[in-house]
Amino acid sequence: MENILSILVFFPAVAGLLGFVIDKDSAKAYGVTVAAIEFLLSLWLWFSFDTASAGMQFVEMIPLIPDMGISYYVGADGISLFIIIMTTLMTLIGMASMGETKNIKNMIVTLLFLEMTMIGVFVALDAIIFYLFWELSLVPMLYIIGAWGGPLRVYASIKFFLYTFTGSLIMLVGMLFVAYIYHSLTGVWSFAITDWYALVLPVDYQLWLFAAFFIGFAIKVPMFPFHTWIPYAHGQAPTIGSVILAAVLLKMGTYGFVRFSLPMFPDASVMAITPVAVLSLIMIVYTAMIAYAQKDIKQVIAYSSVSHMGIIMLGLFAMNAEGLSGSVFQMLSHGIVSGALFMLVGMIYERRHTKLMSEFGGLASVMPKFAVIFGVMLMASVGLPLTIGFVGEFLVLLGFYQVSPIITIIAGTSIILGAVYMLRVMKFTFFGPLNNEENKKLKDLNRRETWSLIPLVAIVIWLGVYPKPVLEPIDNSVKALLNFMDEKALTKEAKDMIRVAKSSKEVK
Amino acid sequence: MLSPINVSLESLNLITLAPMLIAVVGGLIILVLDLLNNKLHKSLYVMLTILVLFIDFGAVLGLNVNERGFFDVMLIDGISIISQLMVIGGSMMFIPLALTSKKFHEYSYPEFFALFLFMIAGFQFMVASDNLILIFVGLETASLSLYTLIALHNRANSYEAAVKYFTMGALAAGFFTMGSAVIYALTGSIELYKVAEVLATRVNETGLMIAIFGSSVLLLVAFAFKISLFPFHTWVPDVYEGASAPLAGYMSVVPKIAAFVVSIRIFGMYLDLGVEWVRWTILILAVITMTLANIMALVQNDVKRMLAYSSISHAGFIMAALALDTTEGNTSIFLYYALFMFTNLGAFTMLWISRHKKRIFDTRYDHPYEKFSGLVQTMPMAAVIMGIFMLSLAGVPPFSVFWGKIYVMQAAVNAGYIWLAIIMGLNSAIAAYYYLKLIVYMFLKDPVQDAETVSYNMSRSLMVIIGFATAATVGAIFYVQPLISYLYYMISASGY
Amino acid sequence: MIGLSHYLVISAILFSIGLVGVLRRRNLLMLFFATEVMLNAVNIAFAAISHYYNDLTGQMFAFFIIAVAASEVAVGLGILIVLYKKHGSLDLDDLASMRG
Amino acid sequence: MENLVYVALFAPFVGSLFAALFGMSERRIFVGIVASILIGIAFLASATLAYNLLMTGDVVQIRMMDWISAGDFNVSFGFVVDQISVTMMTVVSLVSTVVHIYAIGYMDHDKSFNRFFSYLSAFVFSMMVLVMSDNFLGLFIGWEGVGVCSWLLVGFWYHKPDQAREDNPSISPSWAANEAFIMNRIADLGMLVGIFILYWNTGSLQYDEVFAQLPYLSDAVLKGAAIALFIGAMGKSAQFPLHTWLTDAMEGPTPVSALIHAATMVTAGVFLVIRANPLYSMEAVEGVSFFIASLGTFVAFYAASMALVERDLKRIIAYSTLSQLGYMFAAAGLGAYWIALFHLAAHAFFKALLFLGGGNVMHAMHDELDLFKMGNLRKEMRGTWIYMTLASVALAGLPPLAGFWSKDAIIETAFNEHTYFLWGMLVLTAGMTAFYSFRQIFLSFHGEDRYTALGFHPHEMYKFVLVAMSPLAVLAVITGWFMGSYKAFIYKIGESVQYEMSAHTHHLANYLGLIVIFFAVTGIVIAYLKYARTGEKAWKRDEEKEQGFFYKLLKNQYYVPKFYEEFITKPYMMLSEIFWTKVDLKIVDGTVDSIAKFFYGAGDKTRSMQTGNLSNYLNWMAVGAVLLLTIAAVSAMIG
Repeated sequence: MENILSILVFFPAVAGLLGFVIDKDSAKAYGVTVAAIEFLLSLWLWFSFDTASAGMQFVEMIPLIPDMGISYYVGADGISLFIIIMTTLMTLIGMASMGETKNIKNMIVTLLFLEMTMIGVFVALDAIIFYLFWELSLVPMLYIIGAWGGPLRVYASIKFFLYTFTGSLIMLVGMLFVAYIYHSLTGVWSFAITDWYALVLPVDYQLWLFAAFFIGFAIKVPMFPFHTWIPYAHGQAPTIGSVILAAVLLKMGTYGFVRFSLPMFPDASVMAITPVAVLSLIMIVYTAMIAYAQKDIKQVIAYSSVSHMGIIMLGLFAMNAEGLSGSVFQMLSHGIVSGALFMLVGMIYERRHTKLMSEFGGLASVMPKFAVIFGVMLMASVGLPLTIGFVGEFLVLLGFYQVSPIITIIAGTSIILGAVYMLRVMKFTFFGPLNNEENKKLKDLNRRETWSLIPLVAIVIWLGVYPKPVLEPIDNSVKALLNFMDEKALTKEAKDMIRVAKSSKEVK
Repeated sequence: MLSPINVSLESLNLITLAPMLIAVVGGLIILVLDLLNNKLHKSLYVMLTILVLFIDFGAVLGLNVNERGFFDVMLIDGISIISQLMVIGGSMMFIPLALTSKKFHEYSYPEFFALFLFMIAGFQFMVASDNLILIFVGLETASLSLYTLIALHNRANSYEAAVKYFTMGALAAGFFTMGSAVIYALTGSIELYKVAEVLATRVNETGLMIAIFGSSVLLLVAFAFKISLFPFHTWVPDVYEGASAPLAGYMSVVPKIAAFVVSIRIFGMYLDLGVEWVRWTILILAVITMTLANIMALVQNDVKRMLAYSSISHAGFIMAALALDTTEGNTSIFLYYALFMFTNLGAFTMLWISRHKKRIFDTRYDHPYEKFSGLVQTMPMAAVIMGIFMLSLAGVPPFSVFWGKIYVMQAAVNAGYIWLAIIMGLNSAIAAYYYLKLIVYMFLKDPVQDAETVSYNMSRSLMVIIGFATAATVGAIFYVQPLISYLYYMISASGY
Repeated sequence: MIGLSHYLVISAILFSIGLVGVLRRRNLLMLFFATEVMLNAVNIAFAAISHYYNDLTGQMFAFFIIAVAASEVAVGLGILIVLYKKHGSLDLDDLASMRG
Repeated sequence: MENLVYVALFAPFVGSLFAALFGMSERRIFVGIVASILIGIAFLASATLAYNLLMTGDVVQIRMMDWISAGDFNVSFGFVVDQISVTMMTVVSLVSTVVHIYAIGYMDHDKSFNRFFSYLSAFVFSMMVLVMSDNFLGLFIGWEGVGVCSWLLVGFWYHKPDQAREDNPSISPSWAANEAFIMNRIADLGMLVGIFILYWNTGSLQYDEVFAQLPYLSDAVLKGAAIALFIGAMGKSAQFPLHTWLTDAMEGPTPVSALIHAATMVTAGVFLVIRANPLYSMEAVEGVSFFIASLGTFVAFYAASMALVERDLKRIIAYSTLSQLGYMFAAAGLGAYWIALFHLAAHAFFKALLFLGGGNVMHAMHDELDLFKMGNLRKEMRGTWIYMTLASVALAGLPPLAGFWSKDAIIETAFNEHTYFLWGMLVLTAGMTAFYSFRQIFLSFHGEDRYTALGFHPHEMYKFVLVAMSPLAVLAVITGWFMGSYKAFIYKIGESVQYEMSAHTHHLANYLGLIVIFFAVTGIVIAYLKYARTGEKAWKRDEEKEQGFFYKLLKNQYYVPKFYEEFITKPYMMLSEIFWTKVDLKIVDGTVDSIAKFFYGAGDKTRSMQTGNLSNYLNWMAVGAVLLLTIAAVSAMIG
């Protein structure tokens, strides 16, 4: 099964196409089964993955448009491997926990297509294929937000689409320019990222290209000040939409930085440390404060997502293996934790058709299971040790401390501010007297809901206690990446800044 | 003494004329058939037309590259071959749209099909020559037929559209002839290759350059009108709206290809001579066109008008590629239109299927957005397909237009016009909004109509067309490579 | 002596007159006449230049223009008649049902 | 031995899981019993380890498994049982056992009985991780773990509504829990920074490796690390200015207060400083250490002053805890780490006893905590009275009880270090301590009966609870007697913990002790005269005095919580609100929307060129031609 990546990409798409003929009542069972198979396939990918190797594995390459240098070129390394697994997992769990009943068949088909695009983004090694899946992922999401969302759904979905679309077009120009340079240097057209890695670009080119890619990725992440689409998207999206959006789609942006910006533009990346760090700080502190002011539980989590993405961004630009590995790990942890939190909010929304904190209070006594799971996720979200949230956040801050202690300390306030807004949610929702008559009749989580959340709880604790199976392959690839960046960097400043791990030198 | 006229048939190379003659003869046959029996069904004419075009297509394919013929007025270079193929191919795809389940006035006339074939012959003449007379004649033949075809749709709006198009076309013809006269005055020739030779020797004369200036502006007006560049685009929305959907779709592709070919010949010549301001004029015009048309499309209430503005914007997009004056740039023109053709074919066919004799939703428009609201619930397949066409137009990969777009942008980047590529990117982003608007109506709103309203005209043949357009749009990634290499080869062979 | 430039000036003036006519006239029929004026102005120019160069191409062009103009009139009038039947007016200002 | 380490560590964890299994079902006594037994096992294991260490002197160090490794960073779950950690282990597990058993009785009527044991055992587990870990990050796990358990337990009665600050200074259990958690997080950030500094400069977080590197580090690094770690310690141990949460945390059930907020968790900060003693005894960080000592002294005095006027039984004990933590920091800051640790242990015993006694009173008085509503309770609750008096004597520092030995040693240290001001403060505070603790005893157990009139019918606690408290009582009495042997025990760890009084101080030791005793006795006597008498001389509430400036200042905790509310909480809320509605929605998002609106509006405007009038169109063509000419002319000129 050398072509497992292609299977992973196209299996859901084919299943989605076939899904059109499935009967409405069986659609959900079909979807869950497909997602489960897909998840097992991704586990198989992990199983057959050589964790000791840092390079690309399961590489497939089929030339599509040789005249333009475009080929179907996929592969996975330690960084993308787990994001893929997280994608399949969150799709499966999101789908299984889904309480939606309206147009269920369309939803399932859309989700399966979405799964294809998401996995496609993470396995693509050709810039155009990457771009292809990247853009295509907007469409199912647009539909999910727009068709099953809240009252402002149309506005939210269009905003989401146009905003990211605009950014990615700028990125596309950047890609074309890189291909042009590659062509003028080698005489060959190629969009293969691995070919591009070999390009040594002058610093000013690097800066411009970095900026072009930055716009595309930053909007997706979303970085301040490009983040305003996300409260709308999350606020209006149905639960499953928010889950996937937060868990996977946002990771595309940060993944893009790892896959493109860092290795291709090492000098520019080093120069960008300060600006990016400042933006990340704003994301961390400013959106944490905004989260605190929210009245809607879901909006709190939406803004908290932005805040956590700030941590991830910071780690990416730490230029050392601790920060980068931590950042990639944090992507996974944020995916699982925020996904779970959105699912939880969705469950309460289904019961009460409101997400306003003022409507709740004292829920812990009528919905103890719910409260416990929410509590676990909350603790993971604020980065409690032995939960998945800590490992990444700690490594990121540890890594960035080497770059700038001051910035790290300000970024570190995230552990305080995060606690501030999350505990506020906890207090107003679960604690206090149970005053509202309507809440007294609320039912605790049913079997379906409980069992879709328990795996996430298990992962949150498992990877908090023993992150090694995941962290090690990530770390290997990250070390290789840093080695590569260090070798490629032109300026002395960059070489000084990029810190190659001692342990990876021995490997070399 | 007058020497006896002695023309060897061989030197005439009549084979270069064969494709046009086939179309003309085909048209005549249809007219004769009607004389013999006027009760024949339109499906016969449609099939006959397709067959004629098929032979025509074959004849073009059989031509050798870089030949001249018929007193050297015919020029069969790579561009002329590929553009003829595209003109014929496009026509073959659009003409079956006559096979609707409901009756439409114009298709009951065999003249419609005859005119259609004459128009194709006109376009073929236009692209297969570098003689300004022949270009003019071809242009007028095609245009006059086109005006009539529009008017044949037989409703108030069609007449209005035809008149508008006609009047403006006449003015443009005036500009074209005047431009040609100036060129003639300057160089004593109307053969473009000779003109180029003469100009090349005198390119440093200021007075001459001023005159070129005048002539190129006059010609640019004429072709900007045909290609629909700002501010000569004003006819487009009205004419598209007045014309039937198939014809509107047709106009968004085929006449423009022909006009582009002539533009490449004329303005490419100037650019080759190093007349930089022609490039800038075209670039500025192109940028204004794509931006303004996009902006105006944002506020449209009718899908067909929106598509009209969108096709203006796409034309602006392509025009910018022309200004690059590189082989890639010229290739991108044809690639773009080839890919654009499939998508537009699909989109306009979808509109055609939903066309009613009466305006049901709006007294003003035939295809208001509301008509399509909630389509996904009543006709999911139709909605998905229309959605794909819209996404393709918006430039979302992997659908066909995306590959054209990326090629144009790559060409711009390669020529050093990164700012242009960025403007193109941003324009695509603006454009995404109005395409999305239709998707929003189809997918995100609740239905206000029944399925029948939107599938009013549905027939088996239209379904085939839609299926074909969808396949071509979705599967573009698989045929882009051969298409590019063929186009690139043909264009570089003809020296552009 | 009347030279080429005189013809050309006349042609230019006629062309301008035609153009102004096209721009200012409100009646479709008059508008068509104006375009004819423009085309004929071009004809004068072609004929004059042709004579100047002692080259027949220009005159040929002029002939073609005449032919095209004739067919243009034919088509134009045809459309005009059906339009008149439908609208009952040839005034341009009445002809604006499609806009925006 | 290794197995014993695991037993000591995981027995509480198992207990917690076991209780959690029944977390949502109704009260089952056996859950409490099982949990208590498991904690007891942990205690036995700890005690065995301690005994073994005492006998053989072999430090047990084990590495359980890898935890985080990325880049060059590598940290695993490793545990060390040395003199310091074994002291803590024993103290923690012992007090926990007692508190667990006590809680079976105390939480008798609570419907969340099982859940309570789950949390409580989880806390013990976290605390064990904290003290046993052999690296800073492992310590941090426990550190945060106890924080969460404290949050859960303070907010245990989460269903209580918020009240105005005037009615209840802690507002509500859930509010207090959040406050505690957030305040601790502020300090944790400092702790994390300390960890970062140590890692990047020493390449490790393992205690022994880090300490081995210390001599090679620059002064700035050492200072930075010392300060950052101490900030962490300040949060857990509730040192000024992060102290307000501790008194508010009294909203939790009393066993929790006894275990977490008196005996164990709050001493974690002191433990950290002691654990990192090689760092704090570096010459470069002398300034920091002195600051620690000064802050400790200040807090000792500051907290004692607030306790003087407090009416709430539990809050008085909380203030006393705060004050005693100040003593510990004073000792640790002055370099007498073992004395600090010894005081920590002694304090744990008598303070837990005091709290549990307080719990008995509370149980008897149906959760009434106002001392002014009690009086002469000793006739109803003799056992409790004896326990609490014992504990108060120990706290007041009268010989021969535990508090005397350890506290006296601290005060002596201050003298020994020639920091006479600190010495003076500490002596004065000792007097205040005696006063307020006996004020509390006298107000509740002596004097006139004030409760009957209010309709209370107190009754003594269950017998088994009183029996369970006895080990604490015994230890509160005898711990001090073993000070010498403990010194010998802990001295083995190395030079940095060793601390000896100078000959001069030694010479004066008896006089110094007498001074302390004098102050303590004076405090008790004043308290007796004022509060304990009956009949005509009985204490009466003096409303007028309560309006005095100092009284109000102390009563309102120097207005510090008010200050936090007015200058931190409210502005933060306001700023957040502004950021959201004004900045994010109006400016940031507004810009995005206005770009979109601009294009849409432009569309509406340009659309008007499409008049539908053919004449206009033709004009446009002419305009276009002119435009082209202009563009061409301009570009020709520029070109």
